[in-house]
Amino acid sequence: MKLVTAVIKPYQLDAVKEALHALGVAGLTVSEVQGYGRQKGHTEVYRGAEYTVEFLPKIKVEVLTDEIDVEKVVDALVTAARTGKIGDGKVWVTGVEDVVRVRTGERGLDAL
Amino acid sequence: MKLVTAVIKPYQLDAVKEALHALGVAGLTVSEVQGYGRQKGHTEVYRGAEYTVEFLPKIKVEVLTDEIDVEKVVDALVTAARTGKIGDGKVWVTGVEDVVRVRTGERGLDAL
Amino acid sequence: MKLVTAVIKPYQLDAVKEALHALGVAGLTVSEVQGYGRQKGHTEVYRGAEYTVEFLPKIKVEVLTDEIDVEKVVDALVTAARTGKIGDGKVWVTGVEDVVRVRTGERGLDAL
Amino acid sequence: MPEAPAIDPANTVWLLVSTALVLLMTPGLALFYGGLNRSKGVLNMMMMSFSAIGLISILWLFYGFSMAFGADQGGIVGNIGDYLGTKTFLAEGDLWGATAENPSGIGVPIYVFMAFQMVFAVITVALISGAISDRTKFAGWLLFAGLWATIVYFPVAHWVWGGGWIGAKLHALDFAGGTAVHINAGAAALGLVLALGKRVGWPREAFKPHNVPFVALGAGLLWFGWFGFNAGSELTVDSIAGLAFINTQVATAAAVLGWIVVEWIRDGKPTLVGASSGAIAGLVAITPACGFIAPWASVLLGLVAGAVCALAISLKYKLGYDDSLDVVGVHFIGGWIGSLWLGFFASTELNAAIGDVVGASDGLFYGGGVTQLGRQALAGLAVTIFSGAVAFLLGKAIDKTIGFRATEEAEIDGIDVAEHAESAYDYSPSTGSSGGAFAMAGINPSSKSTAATAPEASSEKVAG
Amino acid sequence: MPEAPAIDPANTVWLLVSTALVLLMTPGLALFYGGLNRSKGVLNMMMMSFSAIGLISILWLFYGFSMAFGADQGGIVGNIGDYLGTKTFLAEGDLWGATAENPSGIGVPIYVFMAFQMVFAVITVALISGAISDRTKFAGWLLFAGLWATIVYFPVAHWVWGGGWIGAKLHALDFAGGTAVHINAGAAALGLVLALGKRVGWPREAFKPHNVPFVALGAGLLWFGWFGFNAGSELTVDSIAGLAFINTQVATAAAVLGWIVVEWIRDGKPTLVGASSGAIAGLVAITPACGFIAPWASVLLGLVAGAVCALAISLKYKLGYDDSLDVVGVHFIGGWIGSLWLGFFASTELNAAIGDVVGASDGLFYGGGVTQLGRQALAGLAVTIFSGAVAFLLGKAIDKTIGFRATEEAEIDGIDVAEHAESAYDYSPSTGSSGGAFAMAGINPSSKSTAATAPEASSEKVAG
Amino acid sequence: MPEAPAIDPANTVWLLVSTALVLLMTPGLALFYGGLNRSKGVLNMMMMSFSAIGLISILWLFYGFSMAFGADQGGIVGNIGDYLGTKTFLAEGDLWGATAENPSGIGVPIYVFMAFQMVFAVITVALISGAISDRTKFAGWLLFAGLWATIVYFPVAHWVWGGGWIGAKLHALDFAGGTAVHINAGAAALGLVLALGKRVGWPREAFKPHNVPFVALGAGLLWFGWFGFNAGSELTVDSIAGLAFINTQVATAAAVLGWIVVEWIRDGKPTLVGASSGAIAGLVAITPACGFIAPWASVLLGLVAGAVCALAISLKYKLGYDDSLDVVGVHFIGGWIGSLWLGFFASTELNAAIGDVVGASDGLFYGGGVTQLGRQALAGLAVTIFSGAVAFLLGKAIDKTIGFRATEEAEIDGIDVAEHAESAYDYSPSTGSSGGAFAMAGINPSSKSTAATAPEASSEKVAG
Ligand SMILES: Nc1ncnc2c1ncn2[C@@H]1O[C@H](COP(=O)(O)OP(=O)(O)O)[C@@H](O)[C@H]1O
Ligand SMILES: Nc1ncnc2c1ncn2[C@@H]1O[C@H](COP(=O)(O)OP(=O)(O)O)[C@@H](O)[C@H]1O
Ligand SMILES: Nc1ncnc2c1ncn2[C@@H]1O[C@H](COP(=O)(O)OP(=O)(O)O)[C@@H](O)[C@H]1O
Repeated sequence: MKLVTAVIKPYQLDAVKEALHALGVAGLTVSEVQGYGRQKGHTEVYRGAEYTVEFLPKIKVEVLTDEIDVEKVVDALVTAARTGKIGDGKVWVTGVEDVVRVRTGERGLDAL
Repeated sequence: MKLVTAVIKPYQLDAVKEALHALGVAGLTVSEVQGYGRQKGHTEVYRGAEYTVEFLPKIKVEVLTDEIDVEKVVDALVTAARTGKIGDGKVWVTGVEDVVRVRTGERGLDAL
Repeated sequence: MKLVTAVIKPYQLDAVKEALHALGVAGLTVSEVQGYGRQKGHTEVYRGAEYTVEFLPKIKVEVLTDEIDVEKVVDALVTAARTGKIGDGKVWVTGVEDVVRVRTGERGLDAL
Repeated sequence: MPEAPAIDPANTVWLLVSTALVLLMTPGLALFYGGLNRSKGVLNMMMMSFSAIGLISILWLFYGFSMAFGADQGGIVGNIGDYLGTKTFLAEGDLWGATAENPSGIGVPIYVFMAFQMVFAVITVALISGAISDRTKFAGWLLFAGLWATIVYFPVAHWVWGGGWIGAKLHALDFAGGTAVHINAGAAALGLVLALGKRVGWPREAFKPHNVPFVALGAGLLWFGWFGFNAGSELTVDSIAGLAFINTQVATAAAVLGWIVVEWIRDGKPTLVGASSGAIAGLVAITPACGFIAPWASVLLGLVAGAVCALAISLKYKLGYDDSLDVVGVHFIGGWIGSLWLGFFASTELNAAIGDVVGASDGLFYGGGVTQLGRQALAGLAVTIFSGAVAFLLGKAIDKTIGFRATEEAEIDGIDVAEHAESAYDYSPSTGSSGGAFAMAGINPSSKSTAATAPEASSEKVAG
Repeated sequence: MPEAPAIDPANTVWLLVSTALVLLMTPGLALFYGGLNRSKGVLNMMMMSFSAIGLISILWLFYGFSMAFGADQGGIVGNIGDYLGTKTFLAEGDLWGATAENPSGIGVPIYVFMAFQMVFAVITVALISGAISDRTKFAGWLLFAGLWATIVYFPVAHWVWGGGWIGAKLHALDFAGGTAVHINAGAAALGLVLALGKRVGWPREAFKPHNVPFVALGAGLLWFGWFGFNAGSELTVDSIAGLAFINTQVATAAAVLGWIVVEWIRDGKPTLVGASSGAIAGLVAITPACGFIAPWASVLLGLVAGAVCALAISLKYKLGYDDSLDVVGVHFIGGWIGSLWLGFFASTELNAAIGDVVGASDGLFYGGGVTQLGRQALAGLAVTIFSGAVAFLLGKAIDKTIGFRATEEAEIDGIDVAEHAESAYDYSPSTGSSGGAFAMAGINPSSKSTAATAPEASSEKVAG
Repeated sequence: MPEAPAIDPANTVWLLVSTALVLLMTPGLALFYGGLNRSKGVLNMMMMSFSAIGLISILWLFYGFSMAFGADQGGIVGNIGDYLGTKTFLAEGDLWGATAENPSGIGVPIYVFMAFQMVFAVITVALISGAISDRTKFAGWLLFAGLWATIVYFPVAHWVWGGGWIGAKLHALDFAGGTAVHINAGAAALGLVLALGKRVGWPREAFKPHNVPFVALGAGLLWFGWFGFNAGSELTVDSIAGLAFINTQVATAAAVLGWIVVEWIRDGKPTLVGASSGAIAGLVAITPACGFIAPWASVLLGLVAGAVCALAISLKYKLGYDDSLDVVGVHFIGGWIGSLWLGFFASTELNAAIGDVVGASDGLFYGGGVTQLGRQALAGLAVTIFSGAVAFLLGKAIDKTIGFRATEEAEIDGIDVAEHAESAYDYSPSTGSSGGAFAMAGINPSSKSTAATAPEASSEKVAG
């Protein structure tokens, strides 16, 4: 099994979720993160002093998936998250050795 | 070494922490995430308009552990997090190539 | 490719970011987490009742990197994050099978 | 004394302003209680206060004022027909306290006095809600609020201030509501908590404030409004109003110190929640006494009230009742302290009305013996028992009928969503731009409302 | 009646206090609107209110007051030279309403009356901003605010209260601002929204409140301040001020209940946003009527206004205009309800000034036929059309010239950062100790300001 | 003039209301300062204000009022025995300002005047705290507050308003506290900051506001309360009270504009923190001047004060003192601007009391030459030096003895937890249902308090 992790722009979460849902992905976990990269941050002013806020709000999406579906999931994610502007984020894949559904104790693919 | 990640119901964190502590697990890292899955979200109303909040608050627990203890940790986690109701969450295991304790620079098992 | 994950003290983030930047690391993703470990939490009082807050605020830093640079990244991270006091945190390395840059669809090292 | 009835403009302005100040106390209380609560129940907490303003104001207009301030019926209740809400009182002679010999009374239009007393009724009911946070059905609360006000508050206000037995026959003193408001609400809180039981997890888990600045701001608004409550209760602009005002200030200031000193000694650290709670304790304790004692005695009272209440809030752990936000520890205990204080420090030298109007005696330290102390205790005891018992019985009865206690699931998931389908905060950066409610793209929102095209989430499409 | 002009101290105190209360309403509104908004636009929302206080106060002092309350010029506008801001009014006879026969007028210094009316102008302008949240350039708003106040509010205030055609010729009633303030601002809100268009994502996405306790506290502060608005509008301390006060309280209380009952029936749950919105709806509706109807009729009005506005806010989904925070649904509709109510329930028996001063008739239910109803409708219609049209045209004109609508990117990233280079909250534990703004180590901050050594982030060093 | 002493009810109401308004300013300030601060120090920040209310009120009652307003002792201090807190002042003739010829004085009971001046003392002390946020021990603050009030504020209030040398001999003007309050507190802030030093990381790191809506709401509450501060300082209800009121409003409005215009030009964007700060700068600057200048001159003053203070806050980066929340840039500078303004724009034509009561001259632009300007400068200078020096010395002395500066560790981890064992917010969804304080299951909480069964976490069980 694989874990697909994506760091995307917050505004794209909707499209990503829909794309994954269309693929039949049954679940996912998201969290708020801050990203630093090529995309410039914005400037804030506080009482005449300027500060560059370099970290930008991003959403991290994590999807556990079947080995066979990984490519489809990655493609769907990338397509849905793309705006074509700098800062669209990254998607990466790592191997997962085991998954358990807490409720039932099911393991592996059944746990998804 | 392994990284055991669990996405659980917030209310179960206490039990999970206690179970891990009983096992002798010396540390863990938790964060707030939002989950989407079989468990239904709830409905909110704002000025006559209804919205389904599909993402539910969950807690993510990450535990770095010895290869040997993985099964025990997973079992303890699963047992402690279980309520038997839908939405109890997932536990998954990934391989870790190296761990360093920042304070001392110790590596591998000594770093846990 | 590798994913280097670090759980560090919030105050050290600055130094860590600078150290990574000096190494030429182009991007990173950070999030807020709570850590539990050897470091003691603090005590809070609410209307005469005392509570030990055992979880401490930590920052999680994630850096995707080239296999070759891993050691440099880990070392830079560890050095920059170190205060020498208990609770400095952990750094760990996991394998990554693929990385995609969402904006362009580039894969692997080009995606970093 | 004027022959024709005439408005006293200064008294009227003072009561108008005081009424506005006291009205503000209830939103202030909502904030104070809301901040002390967990974040997943803050809206329900505030809703109990806001709904009290809605409901009790209307009941007061229609029959509550009559029950409290209508012509006395055997010391128990006012004549309900006297000021029914369907009547209007705009004639020249419709001034409060007008009599044949004194056709102007206090020179204040009846509606102004009615509004002033209205906001007292509102906040007394709202005070109770702090004890039962995070565990009740809103419908149950509304029913309780209406019934308790009718059965308990309206009569008790009559007993104390409307010509009823406590004021007119027992001659117990209560300048602005120690017995009528704080002991009363505190006893009801205790009764209701005993009827409804503890929250899931109490006292094992920590139920800490989710927003301490709200607590402090709420305390600040209460302090501000309380000047209307206390100094306004003199009803006329005179030196006693000034006395009540400065006593309110210094007793409250002293209680802030009293509370944090206890914390400092006991816990090693003084807290802002403590300073805020101390302020409320001081305000409560000075309420019955503010027009009857000297400023230095008020400082002492504040110190004692702050310190004792700081200790009293631990009682619930000893005795095992889950009074969430310490209504008993602060209002009940604070009200008792202030009320008994009069038995020691009240003096007709300071305020002749103690003897002339209420027929009360000097306190123990002013040579009056223990008479007044006994009267104060009796008044407090009567209200404690009556209010506590009725609240307990109402709590049980409502729970058995329409349901009062929420389900365990609702408690764990949060009473705000369960009872109000709302959550208090959304700081997510993605809100409204895709995340937050995560409404799906491409779908026109619509609600169940008659407006067929209002928002609706596409739950069936994605939640399957 | 005194020969020499003399201040009436009680009236003056009452107006001073009322002015302070009304001033507080605008920060209260900022909080109410800010809490209802998404977190990434809360500052812009509040800034529109705060800048209105800044700008409109100055315009009012210099020429607005003259336009509204100067000697009538053909029913349309006041003589702009009468009270120019460069003059001073501190002579003994500079009392409002002073005439040869009545040299004291209402006994209130001109400056006090001017300040009282100033804060009305301020909040009327601020009210509009709730309709256009999250999508405008701040410069555009400032220009709009100044122009709309000058072209619309100052004349309309004259029409209604300053001797202009609505009050003096049409004899329509408006005690404290149903027509002049709420219909006026509501119509402007509608016109402006139509000119500027919808937010990105509306109505597909959820635009929910980011901080509901702020909404409730804002509503509480508005309620408190509204006593000055309504009861202060009597301008003298008399029994009608008392009537206006109690009517404000009970109508608002009833509207809280009216709104949450509709929610309960329609949505299954009553909400705190609903209770807060109901309060505002009630306050709006009672505004024109508070000194002219009986308390029981106020309760009825509140119930109706609460319930109808709870339904009216869904209109925007039907008709497709993105009135973000429901200025139309609450202020426009609520203002109309209250204004028409007078056609049914106003009575010279209750307030003789209805006939004596305004020359208006009794309402339908008091035997006055439909005359007054027609007048109220005509007044409302005239203001609706005039204000709505001017707002629409100003919106379009400003957008074409200096730009009014923000870019889509600014909307998505958040209007606070785009227009004000600020974000509302920073709860990060790392703030200021390395994170937050993540300023780099070793670099001395400096700003672009003249102070060469103020903070500046080292963007060029790290963002490359 | 009445033979027998008589209360003036309108004046008394006005002062009662004003006192309540000024009391509210301190919680408003706490919110303003708290919002500007980082989240990990907001409670300590607010606690410094709340504790000032507690402590200074008591000191004022017992001896502060005597020191400030007792019979003059050589121009330096009032006779401490005159109004000791152990006395009572409830006789018919206990009216403020009563003399043999004028037995009623201003017709206001002594207690009312004492309470009014009490809240001035409170807020002056609280103002200082904004300069030293995030770095002090609470015990050190308390000691400083009590000593500085005693050594500096009580005498300075005497110098300016109590018959002391600044008012009575130098004939410098200060209507409501430019010299006595703002220059005084600002100089103390500077002295104290120099004594205690910079925060860890300043100025390299960003110390930005954690909650800007709190800042704006705090500013709104301050604005509201300031009407009592300024217009209340006239002490009687007359046209000068009206002048002070409207001047307060328009100067503040203008300062909002002045500040954001500077930001717009310098930084490219106007901010809500700027608008809020501008309001405070305007309120500060108009304070000494509000009853002595014309409204148009107040508008000008506001513009200047807003703009200059917007620039002045960058001084700290140039000069290297870490005045956290810009007490110097806003209160010290703003106070000086307003005070000097009187040297140009004060006019006996506007307010005869300038000459008759204070013995001051017309300003430069009203033909009075530079006399008054010199007096204003001298008064400001004297207070600056005295207050700054004492604050510096107290800061050093306290730090050397009981300790004033917190440890670096406390600063980094957060002063709230270090000094108050509290954290401000808990928005976690898991709070109280297992997470949050993460109290362990199965263990009965208990505290170190005497109540043996109160909550306590099982630290020893799990933290090992
Ligand atoms: N090496 C990296 N490791 C982890 N996260 C990264 C890395 N590089 C970029 N990111 C994440 O991806 C986001 C987008 O990267 P950025 O360089 O701004 O744009 P793009 O992906 O379009 O080239 C960043 O905000 C950060 O969260
Ligand atoms: N494929 C997945 N990838 C990542 N997280 C998942 C996945 N499926 C479920 N989750 C997480 O697990 C939680 C529980 O899943 P859910 O389907 O609701 O219930 P259950 O685990 O009891 O079947 C979700 O809220 C989500 O956070
Ligand atoms: N086994 C573990 N798995 C995951 N995270 C851990 C683990 N042990 C420690 N941590 C993280 O590292 C942080 C520091 O650990 P701690 O034991 O307090 O100090 P140190 O790393 O200096 O020995 C913890 O707060 C926690 O976030």
